Amino acid sequence: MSGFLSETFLAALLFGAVTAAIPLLLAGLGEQMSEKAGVLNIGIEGMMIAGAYLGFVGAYYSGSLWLGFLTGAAGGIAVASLMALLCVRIGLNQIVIGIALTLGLEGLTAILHHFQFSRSYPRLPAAEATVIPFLSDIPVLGPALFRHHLIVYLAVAMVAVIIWVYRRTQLGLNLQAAGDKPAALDVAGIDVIRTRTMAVLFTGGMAGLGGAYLANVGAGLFIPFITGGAGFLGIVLAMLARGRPGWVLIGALIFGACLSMTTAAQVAGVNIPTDLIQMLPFLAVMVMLVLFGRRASLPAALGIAYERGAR
Amino acid sequence: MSEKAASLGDRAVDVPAGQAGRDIGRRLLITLGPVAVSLVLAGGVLLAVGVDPLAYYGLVVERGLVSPLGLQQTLTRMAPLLFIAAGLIVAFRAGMWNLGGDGQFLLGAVTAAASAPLLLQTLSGWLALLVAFLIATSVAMVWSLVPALLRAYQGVNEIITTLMMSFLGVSLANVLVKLVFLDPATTVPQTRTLPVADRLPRLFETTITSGLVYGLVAIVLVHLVMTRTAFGLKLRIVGANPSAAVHAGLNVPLLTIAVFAISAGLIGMGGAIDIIGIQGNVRADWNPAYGLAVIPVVFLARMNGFAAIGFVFLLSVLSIGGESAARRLGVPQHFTLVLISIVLITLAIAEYLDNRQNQSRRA
Amino acid sequence: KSIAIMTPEEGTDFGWNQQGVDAAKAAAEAAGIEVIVASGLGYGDVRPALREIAADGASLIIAHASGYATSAPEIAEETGIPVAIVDSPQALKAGLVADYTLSGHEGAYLAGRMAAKMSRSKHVGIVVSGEPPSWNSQSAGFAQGVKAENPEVKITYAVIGPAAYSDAAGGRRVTESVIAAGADIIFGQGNGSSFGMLQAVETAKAGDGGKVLFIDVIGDKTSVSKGFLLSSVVWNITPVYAAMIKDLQDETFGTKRYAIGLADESVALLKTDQIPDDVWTAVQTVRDQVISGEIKIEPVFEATAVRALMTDVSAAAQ
Amino acid sequence: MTQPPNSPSPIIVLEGITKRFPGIVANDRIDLEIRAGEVHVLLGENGAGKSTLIGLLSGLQQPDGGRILVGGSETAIRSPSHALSLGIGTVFQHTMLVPTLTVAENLALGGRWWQRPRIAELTARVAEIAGPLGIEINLGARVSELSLGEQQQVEIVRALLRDSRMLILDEATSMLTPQGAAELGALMRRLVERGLAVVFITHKLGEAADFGDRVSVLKLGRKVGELPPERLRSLDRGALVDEIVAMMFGRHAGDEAVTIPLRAADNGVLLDVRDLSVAASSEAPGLEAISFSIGRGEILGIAGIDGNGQKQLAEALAGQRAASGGSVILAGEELDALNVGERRRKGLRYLTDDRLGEGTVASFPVSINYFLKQVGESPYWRSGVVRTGAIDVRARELTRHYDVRTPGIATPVGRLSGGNIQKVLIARELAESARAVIFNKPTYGLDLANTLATRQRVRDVAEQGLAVLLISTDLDELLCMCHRIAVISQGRLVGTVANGAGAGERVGRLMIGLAA
Ligand SMILES: Nc1ncnc2c1ncn2[C@@H]1O[C@H](COP(=O)(O)OP(=O)(O)OP(=O)(O)O)[C@@H](O)[C@H]1O
Ligand SMILES: Nc1ncnc2c1ncn2[C@@H]1O[C@H](COP(=O)(O)OP(=O)(O)OP(=O)(O)O)[C@@H](O)[C@H]1O
Ligand SMILES: [Mg+2]
Ligand SMILES: [Mg+2]
Repeated sequence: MSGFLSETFLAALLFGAVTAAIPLLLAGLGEQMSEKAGVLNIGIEGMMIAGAYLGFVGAYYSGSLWLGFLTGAAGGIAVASLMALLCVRIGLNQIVIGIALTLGLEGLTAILHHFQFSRSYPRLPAAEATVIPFLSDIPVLGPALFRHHLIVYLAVAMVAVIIWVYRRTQLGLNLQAAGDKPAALDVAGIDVIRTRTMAVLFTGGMAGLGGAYLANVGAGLFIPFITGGAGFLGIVLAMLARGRPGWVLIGALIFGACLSMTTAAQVAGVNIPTDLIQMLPFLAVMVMLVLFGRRASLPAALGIAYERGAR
Repeated sequence: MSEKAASLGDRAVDVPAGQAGRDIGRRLLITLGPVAVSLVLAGGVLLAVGVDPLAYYGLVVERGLVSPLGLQQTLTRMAPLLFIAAGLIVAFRAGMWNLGGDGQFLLGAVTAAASAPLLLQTLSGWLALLVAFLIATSVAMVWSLVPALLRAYQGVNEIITTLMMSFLGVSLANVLVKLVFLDPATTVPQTRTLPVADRLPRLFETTITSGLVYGLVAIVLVHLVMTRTAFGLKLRIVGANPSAAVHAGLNVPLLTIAVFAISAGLIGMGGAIDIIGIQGNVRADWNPAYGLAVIPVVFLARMNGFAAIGFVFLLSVLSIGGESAARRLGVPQHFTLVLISIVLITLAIAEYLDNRQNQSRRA
Repeated sequence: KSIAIMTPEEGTDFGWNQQGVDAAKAAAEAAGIEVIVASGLGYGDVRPALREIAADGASLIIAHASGYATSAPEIAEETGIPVAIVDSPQALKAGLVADYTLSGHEGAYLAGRMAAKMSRSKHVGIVVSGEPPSWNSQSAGFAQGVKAENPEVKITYAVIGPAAYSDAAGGRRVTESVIAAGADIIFGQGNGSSFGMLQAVETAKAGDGGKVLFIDVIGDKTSVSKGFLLSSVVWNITPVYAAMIKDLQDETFGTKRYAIGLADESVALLKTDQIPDDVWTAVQTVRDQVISGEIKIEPVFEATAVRALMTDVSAAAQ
Repeated sequence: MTQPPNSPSPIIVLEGITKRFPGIVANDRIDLEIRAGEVHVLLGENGAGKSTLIGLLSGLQQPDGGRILVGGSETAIRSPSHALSLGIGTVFQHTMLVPTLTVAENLALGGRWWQRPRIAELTARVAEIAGPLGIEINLGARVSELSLGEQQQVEIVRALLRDSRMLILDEATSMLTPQGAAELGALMRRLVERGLAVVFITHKLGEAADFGDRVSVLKLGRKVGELPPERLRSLDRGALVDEIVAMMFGRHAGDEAVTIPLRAADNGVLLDVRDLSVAASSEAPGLEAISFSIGRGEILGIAGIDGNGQKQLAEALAGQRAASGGSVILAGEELDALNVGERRRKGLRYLTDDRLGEGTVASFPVSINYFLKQVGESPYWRSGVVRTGAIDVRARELTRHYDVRTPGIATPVGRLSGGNIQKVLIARELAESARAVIFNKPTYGLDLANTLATRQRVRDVAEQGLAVLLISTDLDELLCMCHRIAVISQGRLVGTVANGAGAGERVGRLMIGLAA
C-alpha cells in the first residue's frame, strides 16, 4: 500500500500537527491573558526562548522532563517579571521593552548555548507518552491524539480552565476591567497593577512552558533561535481569537495542521516549492480576515500603562 | 487601543517646545548616561563568559565610531535604517501600528533588485536606478493596501494584519527570488546582480553610499511634513484622536490608506536603497529583519525625525562595532543583540526617570 | 602571511561551518601561516567584516558561504585582497577571485547505494531544512544512488521549511512523519535542525519495529550521536585551501576552480560500526568505479529538478 | 468655627489638607468635618479643587500636607480599596464603569479574585436598594448600551450596595432629570437619617439649598466659607442661594434672569430640516422624520431625556452621521450631499457635547485646537505649510476675546479645565461666517459663572441673526433662552411649544409622554 495512505503515516502527521500546535497554544493562551488585562506583550518571544533554554537545562541536568517544564515556566516568568516591573509598574513603553527583551534573550540564550552545549549537543530521551485507554485504540486518531505526553492534555485542559476563569470568576471580571477601564477596577478596590502583573506573569509562565515543550518534547534539544517566531504567531492567535481561549486552540491546531499538510504534500510527491506551501496558513488567515474581519474588539486600554489618578 | 497608545507618544512630542537649547544637552545626558550604564551591565555578561569588557568596548568604539573604516561602515549601514525609521514615524504618529516592515522592506528590495539590472539595458544609469526605486516603492505601497483597506473600512486591527502580511511578504519575496527573478547565470538562487559601478555613487572617496544622503533627506522631510504641514497635522489628529478627526470632517479612511501607503512606501524605499546602493542583488532567504530593531528606536526618539537619526546612528555603531569586537574577542556575534537590548531598556528607563524628575521639579 | 575564513554560523556545528574553520586552520598550519577566523557572521551584509579583515592584513579571505559570493568579489576588487568564494564558478578572476564550488554529490551517491542496500523496508527518506544548491546536489546524488542500486526502493523527500535552518522541532516532526511513511534510513541535511532529525531517528521506531538509521552530511557527528549514525558524507576542505595557498604563492590564484571529490578523499563516506563489512566493501567498489569514470554522476543544483527525482507516491499508488 | 453641643460626632476630619499638582495648589490647607447624619454639600467653581479633595478621601491620591482623621485617629488612606474598607463609598464625577461588562458584573467587581461573582445575591440586594429610589436597573444590560444618566444611576446603586458609612457623590446629579435629582435628594435624606454621612458636590445651587445640611465652599483650592446647619435652616431658599453665590463669586444673585433675545426684524427661515431620518444602529437609536425650521435670530430648543436621539440629530445635521432620508436646507441651499467640512464652510456649525472625546485633541496645544476644523485653510496654512505666526496671532486673539484661561496657547488643551475647553470650542465654532449653530449641551459640567457666560454667548449669537439649535437636558436652561422648545422622544419630535408662561409645564408633560 502507498505510504501516503497508510494509517501510521496519517497518524504521524496528525501527531506532528498536535506537537507543533502545543507551543503555539500555550503562547497564545498566555498572550491572550496579558492582552485581556491591557498589556500588549510583545516580549513573549523572549519569554519563550528563555523557557526553551532553561526548560532544556532543567530537564537535561535533572533527567526529569517535569522538572524541565518547571524550570522552563520559571524562566518565562523571570523574563515576564522584568516586563511587569518595567511596563506595568513603572509604565515604560510596552513595545520598546517587549522587543528589547526578545532581542536580548535570543542573544543571551545563543551565547549560553555556545559556551555550554555547542561541543556536545546533548539531547533528551523521548518523552514518555501517557496513553489514554480505549481512545488510543481508535485507528489513526488514537495514536495521533491520545498518545502524547501528559503535558499536552494539560495544555488542552488549560483552555477549559481559562474559559471558566474568564466566564465564571471574579478574576475574569478583574482581568477584563483591567484591560477595558483600569480606573474603574481601581476604584472598585482592586489593585490594577497587581492584576496586570499577575496576567503578565501568567503569560510568562505559559510562554516559558511553551518554549520548554518545544525544546524538550518537540525537538528534544536546545539550539539558538529554536522558537523561530512562535511567540509572534502566539500574538497573532491571541488577537484573532478576540479574548476567547477556544479560538486560540482552534487557531493553533489549524497552524499545526497546515505544517503537517506541507509534509503530507511533499511525501505524496506533489512537486510544489515548499515556499508556496508554507505561505498557506498565512494566506488562510488573511482570507479569513478579509472575509470576516469585523471591528476587532481589542481592550480599550491595551498598550496603555495605568497610573492612578493620572489625567 | 492603537490610537491611545500612540497618542501617548504624541503627547510627548507636542508639549511646549520652549527651552530647546538646554533640552539638547539634557537629551544628550539622558542618552549617554544609560548607554554607560548598559555598558556596565553588558560588561557583567562579558565577564561571565570570560571576556574583558574594556577590551570589547574599546573595540566597539574603535571599530564602530573612531576608525575611518568603521565609521564609513556605520554610516553606510544607516541608509536603509533611516528609511525604515521614516516610514515607521509616519505610521506611529498617525496611530497605526505598522508592524509589517520586514515584508514591505523585502518586497521593495526584491523588486528593485529584479528591475534595476533589466532597466539598465535600456535606460541610462541614474534613470534606471530612479525607475527601479519608484517601482519598488509602488510595490511596497500596493502591498500595504490590504491592511490599509481592512483597517479603513472594516476596522480590522492592523497589528494582526500587518504581522500576517509581513510573514506573507517575506515568503513571497523568497518565492519571487527562487521562481521568477532568478539569475540564470548562478546556481545560487538570487536575482541578477547590479554591477558595483552602476550602483548609487559613493560619497567622495569613501565607501559610504550616497543612499545615506537620501535616507537623511527622507527622514528630515518626513519630520517636516509631519510637524509643519496641514497633511501631517491631519495624520496626527487621526492618530491622537480619531473621533476628533471624524468630528473635524477629516476623511479618516482615506487618510488611513495614505498613512499605510506612505509608511510602506518609505520602508520599501529602504529595501530599494539597500539593494541599489549596497547589496546589488537579493539572495533567496535573505531577511535582515531590520524592522525589529528600528521599531523601539523610533519610540525612544518619540517619533521625532532628528532624534531618530541619532538613535539610528547609535544602533549602527553598536552593530558594526559589536560585530567587529565579537569577532576579535571570540564572543559569539549574538552578544550584539544582548548589548542592543540592554541599551534599549536602560534608555527607556532613563527617559522615565527624566520625565518624573521634570514633573516633580514643576510641582 | 595570513588567511582569513568567514563563516555564517559558529564553527561548532559539526557541519559546514566547522569543516570550513577546521580546514582553514589545518591548511594554514601546514603552510606555516596565521589564520583569522570570523564565524557567526550571519547571512546579512558582510561587507563591513570583509573590509575590516582586508584592512587587518589578510592575504586571502575565504568567504565560506554562498551568500557571500556577491559581496566578497566586490570587496576584493575594492581592496585588492584575493578572495575565495563558493558556488560561483563563473566569477573567476586571476589573482583576485577563486571559486571552490563544493559538491558532495559523489559521496551522496555512494550513501544512496549504501542506503538502498541496507533498507529493510525498501524505503528511504531525505529530509532537508532548506534547498541551497550544495544540498540539492547531494539530495539528487543520494536519490540517483538509491535508484541505481535498486529502482524498487522508494524515496520520500521532505523540506522542513524554506529557511528552517534552526527549526530543530520541525526537523524532528518532519523526520518522524517520513519514518511513519515507511522510511527506515534518513538522509538528513540541515544545520541546527539536523540535530532534531537525529533525535527523531533515535526515538522513533521503523515500521518493522527496528532501528532507524541516519546518514549525515559534511561533518562527523559520531561524538554526539548515540549509535544511530549510519554514515556521513564527510567533506575535507583542507586540500582545497592548501591548494589555494599554494596557488597564491605561485601567483596562479584565480585561474582555476577547486572542487572536492572522492578521488582525493576530500569527499568520503564515514565508516561506522553500523555498516556491515560486506556493504562497506560493495560501496568501496562503487567508489572506485566513480573515480575511474565508469560511473558518471551529474550534479543537480536546481530544487525542482531534485524533487523530480523522488518517488511520486501518488503515481506509485496507482 | 463653633460647635453646637448637639452636633453628631465627625466621621472624618480633614486638617490642613494640601495637595499640589504641577504648577497648581489644588487643595490649600483645607479643614473639613464630615459628620454622620449630615448631607455636606461641597460647592465651588470648576477647578476649585472639589474632585481633588474627593480623590484624597477615596484613596486615589495622597495629600502633600495635613492629616486625615478617620473615627478620631489619624489615618493615611492608601488606596481605593483601603478607602472602601474604611466605609467610604464614592460616585465619581466621570463614570467608573467598565463598558464591556454587564451592569451586574460591574456591581460585582471588587470581590475576592478567586470567588465566583454572586449575581443572584446581588439581584436581590439591588432590588432592595433601587426600588425605593425609583431607579430601574437592568442588571443584564451591557454598560456601553446605557446612557450616561443610566450609568450614573448604576454608580449610585453600586455605592449604596457597599454599606458605606460615608457616601460621596461628585456631581452625581449632572445627568439626572429634575425628578431624578429630587429622588436622589430624598434618598440622601433617608440615608443620613440612617446615620450615614453624605458628601454631595453639585454646581446647581438650588440642589445645595434643598438637600444640604451643611455647605462648604471652595475657591481656588481654599475653603472660603462654611454654612452650618443652623444657618441653613434659618434662611429661606432664595436668601441661601444669594449667600452662597456671594461666597463663591463675590457677586449677587439675580444675574440669571430670563432674557430671551429679541428676534431681528428680518426673521425669515434660515435652517430648514425636512423629514430627516437616521437608521438605528446597535449603539444608538435612529431618527424618524424630524422636521423643523429655525428663523434668523431664533433659538430653537430641543428638550428631552438624554439618549433619545439628540446626539444623532446633531451629528446628522453636521454631516458627521449619514442620514437615511430627508433634507437639510440652509439659507435655501440643500446640504444633503455635502460632508462635514463643506457644511461648515457653508456656515453650519456644530458644538459637540463631548469636549475631550471628539471636540479636541487633548495632547495638542490650545492654539491648534482652535483650527482643528480648518486644517489646511488659508490664512493659517499656505500651500499646505503651516504658518505658525498667523495661527498664534489669531489664537491669542481668540483666547483674549473668549476669555480662555490658559497658561499659554502652547498648553495642551487637555490640561485646561472643562469650562475653558468649552470656550475653546465655542471660539472655534463661532469664528468667521457662521450662519446656523447647533449647541449640544453647551453648559454641561460648567460652573455658574461659566454657565452664565456661555448662555450669554448663545444669546449673542442669536442676536447677530444666526439660527441656533440648542440641545439641552436642562429644562431651566431652555426656558431662559429659547423662543420655541421642541421635545424629542425616542428619535421623534413629539411636539413644539412656544416659550412663555406655562411653557415649562407643557414641555414637561411632553417629555413624560403626555400631550402638551
Ligand atoms: N491628576 C491631576 N494632575 C494635575 N493636576 C490636577 C490633577 N487633578 C486635579 N488637578 C488640579 O486640581 C485642581 C482642582 O481640580 P478639581 O478636579 O479638584 O476641580 P473641581 O473643583 O472638582 O472642579 P469641577 O467642579 O469642574 O469638577 C485643578 O485646577 C487642577 O490643576
Ligand atoms: N494633567 C494636568 N496637568 C496640569 N494641570 C492640569 C492637569 N489636568 C488639569 N489641570 C488643571 O486643572 C484645572 C481644572 O481641571 P478640571 O479638569 O478639574 O476642570 P473642570 O472645570 O473640573 O472640568 P469638568 O468640570 O468638566 O470636569 C485647569 O486649570 C487645568 O490647568
Ligand atoms: Mg472636574
Ligand atoms: Mg470635579
